[in-house]
Amino acid sequence: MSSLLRREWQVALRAKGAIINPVAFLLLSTTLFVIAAPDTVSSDAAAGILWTLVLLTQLLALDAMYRRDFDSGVLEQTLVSAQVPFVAVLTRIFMQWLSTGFIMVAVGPALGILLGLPAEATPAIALAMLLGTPALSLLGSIGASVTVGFSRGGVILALLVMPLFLPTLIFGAGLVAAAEAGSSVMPQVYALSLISLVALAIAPFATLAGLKISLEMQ
Amino acid sequence: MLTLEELVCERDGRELFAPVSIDVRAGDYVELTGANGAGKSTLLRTLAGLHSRYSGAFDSVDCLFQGHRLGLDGLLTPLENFAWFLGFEGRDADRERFLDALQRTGVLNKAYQPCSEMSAGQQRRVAMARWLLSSRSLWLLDEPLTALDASAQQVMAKIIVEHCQAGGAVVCATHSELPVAQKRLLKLEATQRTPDGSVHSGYRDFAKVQDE
Amino acid sequence: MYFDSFGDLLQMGKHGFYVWTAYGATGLVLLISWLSARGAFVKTAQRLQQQAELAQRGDQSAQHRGDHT
Amino acid sequence: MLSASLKRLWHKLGSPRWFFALTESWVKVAGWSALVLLVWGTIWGLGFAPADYQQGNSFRIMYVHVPAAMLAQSLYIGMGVAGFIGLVWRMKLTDVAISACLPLGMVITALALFSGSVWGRPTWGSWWEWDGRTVSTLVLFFLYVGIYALREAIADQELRARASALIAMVGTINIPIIKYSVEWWNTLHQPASFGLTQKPAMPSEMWLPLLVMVLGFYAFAGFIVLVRMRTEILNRELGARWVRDWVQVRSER
Repeated sequence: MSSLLRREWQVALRAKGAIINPVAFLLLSTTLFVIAAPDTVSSDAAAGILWTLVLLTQLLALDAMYRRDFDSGVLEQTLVSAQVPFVAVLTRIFMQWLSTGFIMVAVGPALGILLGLPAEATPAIALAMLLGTPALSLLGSIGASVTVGFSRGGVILALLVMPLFLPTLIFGAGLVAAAEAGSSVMPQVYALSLISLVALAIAPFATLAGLKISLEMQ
Repeated sequence: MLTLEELVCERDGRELFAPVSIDVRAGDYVELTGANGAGKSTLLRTLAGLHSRYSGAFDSVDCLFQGHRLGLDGLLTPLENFAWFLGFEGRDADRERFLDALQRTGVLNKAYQPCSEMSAGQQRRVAMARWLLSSRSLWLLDEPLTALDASAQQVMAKIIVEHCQAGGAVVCATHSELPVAQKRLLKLEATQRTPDGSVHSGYRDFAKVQDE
Repeated sequence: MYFDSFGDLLQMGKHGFYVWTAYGATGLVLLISWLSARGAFVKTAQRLQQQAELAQRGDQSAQHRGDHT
Repeated sequence: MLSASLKRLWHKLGSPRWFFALTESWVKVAGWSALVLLVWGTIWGLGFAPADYQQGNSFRIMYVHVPAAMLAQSLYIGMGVAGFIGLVWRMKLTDVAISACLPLGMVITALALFSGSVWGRPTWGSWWEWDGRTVSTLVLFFLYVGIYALREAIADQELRARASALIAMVGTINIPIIKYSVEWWNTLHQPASFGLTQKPAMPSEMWLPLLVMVLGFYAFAGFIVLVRMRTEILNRELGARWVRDWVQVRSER
């Protein structure tokens, strides 16, 4: 387990792009949005926009999730040699979540301010990101594992995972909106956690099955 | 070490070669030959557990698989790759052994260089060094000679012979002969499956059972 | 019959257009699904029949050649 | 004794040849009953059912919209279950079932969306109403398109089977979650739109035609799926002798 994590950490440090690019894309798309629709700033649509952009950022990062290891043969070695490939998949999803989900706990509130959300809503945004993004990485990993074998899997990946992201989007944006309105956020918190837990239960097994299918494809 | 009974691999619904049965014992070096597309790679991938469409049976101890893709992370140095790989066997990194292995395969000077900055031949030598470090006794090698110069081929032959003498076993798919003294030849023949039988992998056609 | 005249059935009290559009679409969808499914089956059966005929012609010509030699 | 015969049935179901022979009669039964039920339901629903005192006659679209929406979801869940059986017991027939249900499911979902919006126009005054049901059906449509695109992208038959089985299963697990979250979302944004006469339960002469139409739709789906499965079996078992014998028998008839 530790050797897996160490390797992921070394790769993350060397290929900083995996961390910087998602955040850069998020900032860029927020700016475009505000320029295109200035009156959305500090409107009740802001929470929804913020979450939609986080979703799209996650989608972009997913395509590369297994691609590098697939092309280099590292994925092959993992499935052949690892006594417990399940752990390797879980480590990979965890690292992916760190660079595209967990980081949103910090970046999200900053974007909230950019979008004119009230300052007291920022803790709610951070909480929503913390509870919601694991489901994105977990469910997204299933889609990524099945489409990694395709040369142009991007669109299919989006088609497969976007419907699965919908519940997280609804309750994530709902939580922020509830915080803005000052009402209790607990129902959304429970819902987001439930979705992430269900995703945690099915994602590793489904991802492993997906990777086995993709590896057999070439 | 590895026994195959009437093993036939399938791809796109058709059978790749005539059923194969062999018993690989410790110390055996088996050279797997056959025309292009005869199914050598598919057979090795099946034995490694990466390919699931086959009929017949095989049982094997855990193996080390070396496919066309080397399985080296380009961003990491050979040492870091080895540390990661040995993690699967639950063994911790031992720098001295790593450096010895790299020296043995003639790429010691690349020990601290990311693999992506090496030539294909040098990367293969790094992969070869990894065989030495692995504790797996059964090696499945898929055309390991590609992109290797003459001296590297000599080194590989020596490594394989030593591994077999030490009680390991190697199944190597290759087009060009490997300079190894005693070897067992396994040639994949084209399938003579009678055209009428359709391919059912994984289940017996109940209707046929009734006819028998 | 709920409606007193056929005309009334068509009009359905100003909702006729929507109701008949929905039913028309349904009929169309069901019809197309049926035709395409049946068509695919018939096409496959025909392809198999042609294959059988080809195989037969192959056997017959083989017998002819067999008689001459 | 029972478990032995169940096991035999289970193996029988696994064999395309046995399935093909067995369904020869089922297809006719499903086809004719679908025709009868649909015609009867349509005449009854259109001509004889009383109008809804709030919506007037536009509610008659319900007799087409509700069965389509129900069938759309049942077909997807059916694919999910077939996917599960296919992955766990490695049965080839389950992929034949998925490939048979997919096109019909997509078209029926599209029909549900279209008839829903046509129904919405006279009732709520707009062609598209973003409420719980419409959004769930729309997402269901994307779930179908996802599997369709996935199957297009994989050349190998066995891998295509396993990949679509996996995604159908994951999708099916998520359907209740999506439905729940969309319903919850709906309560936030949707002022309680006056639906059908929910307060006093629908009088029997109103929902009986609906029952007939639902049965008709499901019989029709059974018919189409069986025809497509039989076609797919013939395509996949081209080489088998029993297919040649069947062609022989068919050409003599």
